[in-house]
Amino acid sequence: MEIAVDTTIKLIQGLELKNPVMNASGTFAYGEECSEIFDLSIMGGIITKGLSLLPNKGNPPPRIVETPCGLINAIGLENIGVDAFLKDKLQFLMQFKTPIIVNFFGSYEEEYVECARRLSIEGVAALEMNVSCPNIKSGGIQFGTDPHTLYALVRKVRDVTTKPLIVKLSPLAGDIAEMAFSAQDAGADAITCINTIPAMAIDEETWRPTLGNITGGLSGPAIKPIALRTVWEASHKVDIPVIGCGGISSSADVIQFMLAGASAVEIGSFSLREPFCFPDIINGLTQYMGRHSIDTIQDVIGRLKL
Amino acid sequence: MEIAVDTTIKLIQGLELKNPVMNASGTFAYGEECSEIFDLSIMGGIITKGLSLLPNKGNPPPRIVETPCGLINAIGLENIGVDAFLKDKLQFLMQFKTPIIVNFFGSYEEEYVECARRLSIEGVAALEMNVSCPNIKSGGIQFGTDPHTLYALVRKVRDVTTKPLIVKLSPLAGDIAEMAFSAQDAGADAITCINTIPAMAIDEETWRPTLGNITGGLSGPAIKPIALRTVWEASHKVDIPVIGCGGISSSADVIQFMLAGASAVEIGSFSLREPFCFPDIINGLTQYMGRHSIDTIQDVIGRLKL
Amino acid sequence: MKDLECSVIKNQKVANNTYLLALRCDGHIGEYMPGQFVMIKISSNTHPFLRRPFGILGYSDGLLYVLYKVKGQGTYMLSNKHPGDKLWVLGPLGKGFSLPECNEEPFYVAGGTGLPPIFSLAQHLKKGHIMIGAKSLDDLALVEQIRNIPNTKASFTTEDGSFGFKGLVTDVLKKCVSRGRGHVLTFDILEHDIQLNQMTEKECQMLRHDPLIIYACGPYDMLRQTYIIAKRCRARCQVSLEEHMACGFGVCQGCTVETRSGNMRVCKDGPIFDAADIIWR
Amino acid sequence: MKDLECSVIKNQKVANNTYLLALRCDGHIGEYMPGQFVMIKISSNTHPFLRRPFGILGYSDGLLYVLYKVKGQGTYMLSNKHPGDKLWVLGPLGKGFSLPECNEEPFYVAGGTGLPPIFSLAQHLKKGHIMIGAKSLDDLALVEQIRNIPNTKASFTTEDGSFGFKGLVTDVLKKCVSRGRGHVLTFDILEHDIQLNQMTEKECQMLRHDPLIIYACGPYDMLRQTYIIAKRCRARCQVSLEEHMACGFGVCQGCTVETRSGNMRVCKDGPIFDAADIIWR
Ligand SMILES: Cc1cc2nc3c(=O)[nH]c(=O)nc-3n(C[C@H](O)[C@H](O)[C@H](O)COP(=O)(O)OP(=O)(O)OC[C@H]3O[C@@H](n4cnc5c(N)ncnc54)[C@H](O)[C@@H]3O)c2cc1C
Ligand SMILES: Cc1cc2nc3c(=O)[nH]c(=O)nc-3n(C[C@H](O)[C@H](O)[C@H](O)COP(=O)(O)OP(=O)(O)OC[C@H]3O[C@@H](n4cnc5c(N)ncnc54)[C@H](O)[C@@H]3O)c2cc1C
Ligand SMILES: Cc1cc2nc3c(=O)[nH]c(=O)nc-3n(C[C@H](O)[C@H](O)[C@H](O)COP(=O)(O)O)c2cc1C
Ligand SMILES: Cc1cc2nc3c(=O)[nH]c(=O)nc-3n(C[C@H](O)[C@H](O)[C@H](O)COP(=O)(O)O)c2cc1C
Ligand code: FES
Ligand code: FES
Repeated sequence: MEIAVDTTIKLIQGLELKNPVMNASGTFAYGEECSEIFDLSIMGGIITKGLSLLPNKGNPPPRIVETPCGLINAIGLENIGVDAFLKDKLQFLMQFKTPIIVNFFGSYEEEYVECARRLSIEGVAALEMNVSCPNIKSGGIQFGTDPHTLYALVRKVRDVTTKPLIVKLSPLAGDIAEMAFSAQDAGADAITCINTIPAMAIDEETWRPTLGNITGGLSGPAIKPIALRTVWEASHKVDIPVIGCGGISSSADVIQFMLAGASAVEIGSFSLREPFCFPDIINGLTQYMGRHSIDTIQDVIGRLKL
Repeated sequence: MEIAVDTTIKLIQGLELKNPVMNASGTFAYGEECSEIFDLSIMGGIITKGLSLLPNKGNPPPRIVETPCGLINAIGLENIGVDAFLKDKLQFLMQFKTPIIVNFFGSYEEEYVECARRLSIEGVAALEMNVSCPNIKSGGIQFGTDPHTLYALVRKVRDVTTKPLIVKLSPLAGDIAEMAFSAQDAGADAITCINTIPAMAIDEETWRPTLGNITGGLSGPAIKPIALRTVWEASHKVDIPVIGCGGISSSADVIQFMLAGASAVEIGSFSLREPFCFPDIINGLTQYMGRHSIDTIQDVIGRLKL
Repeated sequence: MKDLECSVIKNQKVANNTYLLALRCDGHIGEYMPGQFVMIKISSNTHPFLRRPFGILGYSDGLLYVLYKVKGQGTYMLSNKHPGDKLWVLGPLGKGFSLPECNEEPFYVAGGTGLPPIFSLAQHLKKGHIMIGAKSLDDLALVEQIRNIPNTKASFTTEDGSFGFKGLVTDVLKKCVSRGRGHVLTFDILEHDIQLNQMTEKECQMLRHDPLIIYACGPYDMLRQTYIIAKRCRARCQVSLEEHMACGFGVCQGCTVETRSGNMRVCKDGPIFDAADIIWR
Repeated sequence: MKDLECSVIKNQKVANNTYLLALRCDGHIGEYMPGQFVMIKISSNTHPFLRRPFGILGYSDGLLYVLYKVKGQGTYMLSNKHPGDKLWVLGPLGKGFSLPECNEEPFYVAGGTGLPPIFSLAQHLKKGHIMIGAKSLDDLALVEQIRNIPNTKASFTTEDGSFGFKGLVTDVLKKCVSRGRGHVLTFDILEHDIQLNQMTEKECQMLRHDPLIIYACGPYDMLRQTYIIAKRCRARCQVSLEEHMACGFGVCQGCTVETRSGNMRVCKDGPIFDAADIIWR
């Protein structure tokens, strides 16, 4: 039974999603593998693995360690680089009738700017700026924990692109709302909360760190309560939309994030365990809407009852 | 079989623990209930519920919600107040031959100072200053996320007490090492990493927050990887001892925290689920030492192999 | 308080979404008072993390009985346990009901998942009038066992009228304690509520003059309503409260309720409270 | 790649800490090549969070066989599954072994938990010489089934000498491929290693002249050692690598290894690699 509900989200001027469910960056590669197992056109949006100006080989193994209800990754942002992406991957992704959001990062300001410049071409629906990756030595997370640094960086990127610009924050910020506000102030069109949380695992038998990189980023259901709180805090401070991310694993979780103030969501770790979760969760949403007599999902955003 | 190993920890000048295992503040009340079920003398140290100058009624219910591999609490620091503690509880705790560490907090600087002053009496082995509680409106966590505010606060408290002073940090700090350094600079004798992490839960059926206080603090195994990383970072920056706390649930976990740099540990949430865990974990430590031919546990601290 | 490893002996559906669990305890749980509860650890790994509180339905010869309703993930996982599976039981916890004084006649009111402590108490006291409420006949568990408690009367109420009185269990209570209630009762009685049917007007009027003690366990609104009725007829009233719990043995302050004598922990100072002490929301 | 719900049919201890798991798949897993693997979801709740990778030991008529060793929490929980319990299987995943070309004679080397893909391949090719290594007799699984693979020879090696040759499996390999190895072999043979015993010097010498392909799965050091030997006798060598995995189907870059043609994902580009392509640590 097709339920006649409206799941579209007008996220940003010029960026409309057919539903609020996207993948998170880094758990979907460039879409090819998943396209073999389900129709990517169902996605609210597709977000690419984080790209840097040049190809990046990432960190030594092991890069993954499981933790209670979650995992730590220390991939180290291995990626093919902006140019290879534009040449080899974008065309493929454009066949699916859904917005392609390109996630990118830099080790220094000029790299961010140059990435944004090169990525501002047709076929790219929006840019997601990662200022919060705990997995690289220089760059990354320190941009995402100081509001002034963040403002300056987003400003520079804003100057070179007219694409919708999403800034993806780190939960490490003492005050996530302040960071969100800085990003908005500097011209960001939306905020993503959150990236992984810096974390560590040790093998008490060998006395060695479990990850090749010593530390990495925690994700999965374990961090969901933290992510939900950041969405709540950030969405009360800014006027631009907030995209929720962190530990989402069901349509119930999607609704919770939207009630807290998220306009859309990204699912990362859970889709590593459940590659078929996207169709399931998107269907679950329409069912939920039917059960609760919700006509347009947009009406759920920020409607937490206090 | 008694294994002849040395589990003592010389934590601070004048504060020696018979083993590195203590309870965390707030999950052990003032010791009475647990004293009925096992001999508290086995504890490395006993840490009281966080005290304020006046009694505090805490937050409205529900105060507890379970999350994946953890829980969020929003107790709101309900406590009987410093004076009632000194009058009704301290004597009782002093019968156990183990150091009594009193955890305290304030809503403003002067309350911290006055608590510390009153608590600096015989029978109190050390003070643990909570600058990181996410559960009270004013005070608490904002002291623990800005290094300058923290420095000023610790300075003031340091001036009124000669008791060993432990500062308990929040994981929200953008740079936990910097916070630890500020605390050391201001005269702290040790650091505890970490308090709970601000978090939230929502009921998607009722559209309401699950906790009476809307947000609370996440604890339990879910946060262990984050806590471990903070211990690693903080202990590399400061010369004073670091006490590890967050999600510890086995003697293996204790060893991991010590390898990362912790001189002692605190166990909170897990002991709510397993009230008998303290004897088990302390025994587990001596067994581990026997198995690995470690004579003195002090030798494990910070010995992670890279 | 002990922490016992227990084996599932029986885990049987006895009503809509409701299971009767019998556990063989490895060790003696000790004396318990009706109204006390246990915290059950459902998984040996750390998810779900917290134990779940359940009233003690009965305990004898190392066999512990629990009656539970599937609500969320914990109780769902519990319902999938098979004979032989292990569970860990912390208990007995909390304070039990205070027993009737002098010639107080006990009335028992239970709604929803509130049956276990009430059943246990009636079984212990072996006198008085038990009133059980449920949504529908399908939700009523242990009907025969309740009727078989010696020397007691039992009335059943369902919201949809599918069994016993139609309405709320507090409606029955109201009638039983009100002036001329014998009269009203005969008027309202449904054919198949045998026990109540047998209550003569004389018996009912006696109740009114005798001092009453009303024990109640169930949804919050039912408890408050029970208390209002009890107050009106000057009956003592003891209620069993529920609150989300982390520890169940008094150390976390997670289950606090406000009372006239300050904050109280449901798990340690309760779960049984004098209704008059509670500051009702 | 499919995600199938499977029922445990059998989960039986077949060696020290080692279990043979038979699963009935609800649906057809599809064609698979020896060397491919599956990701098994052990719990329907989110702890343990990740699936676990296991080589396919065999698959036919909807029955999937896995041989696994208990290592940590996931495999421990797996070993507690009973017939009728559900598991979820994602697969088949990765690339299988490339088959022998022309007249290449296959040698198979398996150590520790490396048996499944090797067993599956030998069963498929039905020729060649299988060399199995373990710590001790107690750790050796499926000895009879290995011996019964038609048209193959099987040699067993244990580190403590409790069964077959004493030493490392790569010692046996070394002897088999070395000049005059026929001679050395007869000298070293232990009574109960029947298959190898039957290898005449002539047969052994033939191997040396024939082109060889060596397939290996097991601990990293064993693989590297195997590759060194293969290189010396100019044999092709294919190894199955292990790396911690999050997804198993190529999207997370969690399982990357460095090769001469750049970073490769063990789960998608492997787990089978030409040993010559790998940058050995
Ligand atoms: C003293 C006491 C005695 C109880 N006796 C019984 C009984 O005999 N039979 C019975 O069926 N139920 C009883 N309950 C309620 C029972 O504890 C909950 O239904 C159960 O904890 C729900 O767990 P869940 O995982 O299925 O639900 P979830 O909603 O998934 O649980 C999430 C969390 O909320 C807590 N929670 C949810 N509902 C309640 C509740 N009503 N009370 C306390 N905590 C709750 C859970 O313990 C858990 O920590 C009792 C509760 C208390 C406090
Ligand atoms: C392609 C492939 C095929 C495999 N086939 C088999 C097989 O047929 N039989 C068998 O017994 N084992 C096999 N293994 C190893 C098996 O996956 C691990 O032993 C298992 O994942 C350990 O899980 P655990 O929870 O018991 O251990 P834990 O150490 O508790 O696991 C913690 C985490 O580390 C990962 N991990 C630990 N050891 C390994 C390892 N060696 N390889 C990959 N991930 C690991 C786990 O998957 C998990 O994510 C294979 C591994 C790979 C990569
Ligand atoms: C394996 C892995 C790789 C990731 N790579 C990136 C990345 O390249 N860029 C980025 O912004 N976030 C990256 N992330 C973070 C996720 O996009 C997401 O923010 C985080 O995992 C929290 O969501 P989750 O709990 O649903 O996984 C990665 C996460 C994982 C687990
Ligand atoms: C119910 C509860 C109450 C707590 N109360 C306090 C407190 O009063 N003072 C304090 O410093 N920390 C308090 N904490 C934080 C713990 O001491 C500890 O830092 C945190 O829970 C992480 O450790 P864990 O994962 O072992 O629980 C409380 C935690 C819980 C769960
Ligand atoms: S549940 Fe911990 S005090 Fe009651
Ligand atoms: S495990 Fe995810 S890419 Fe291989």
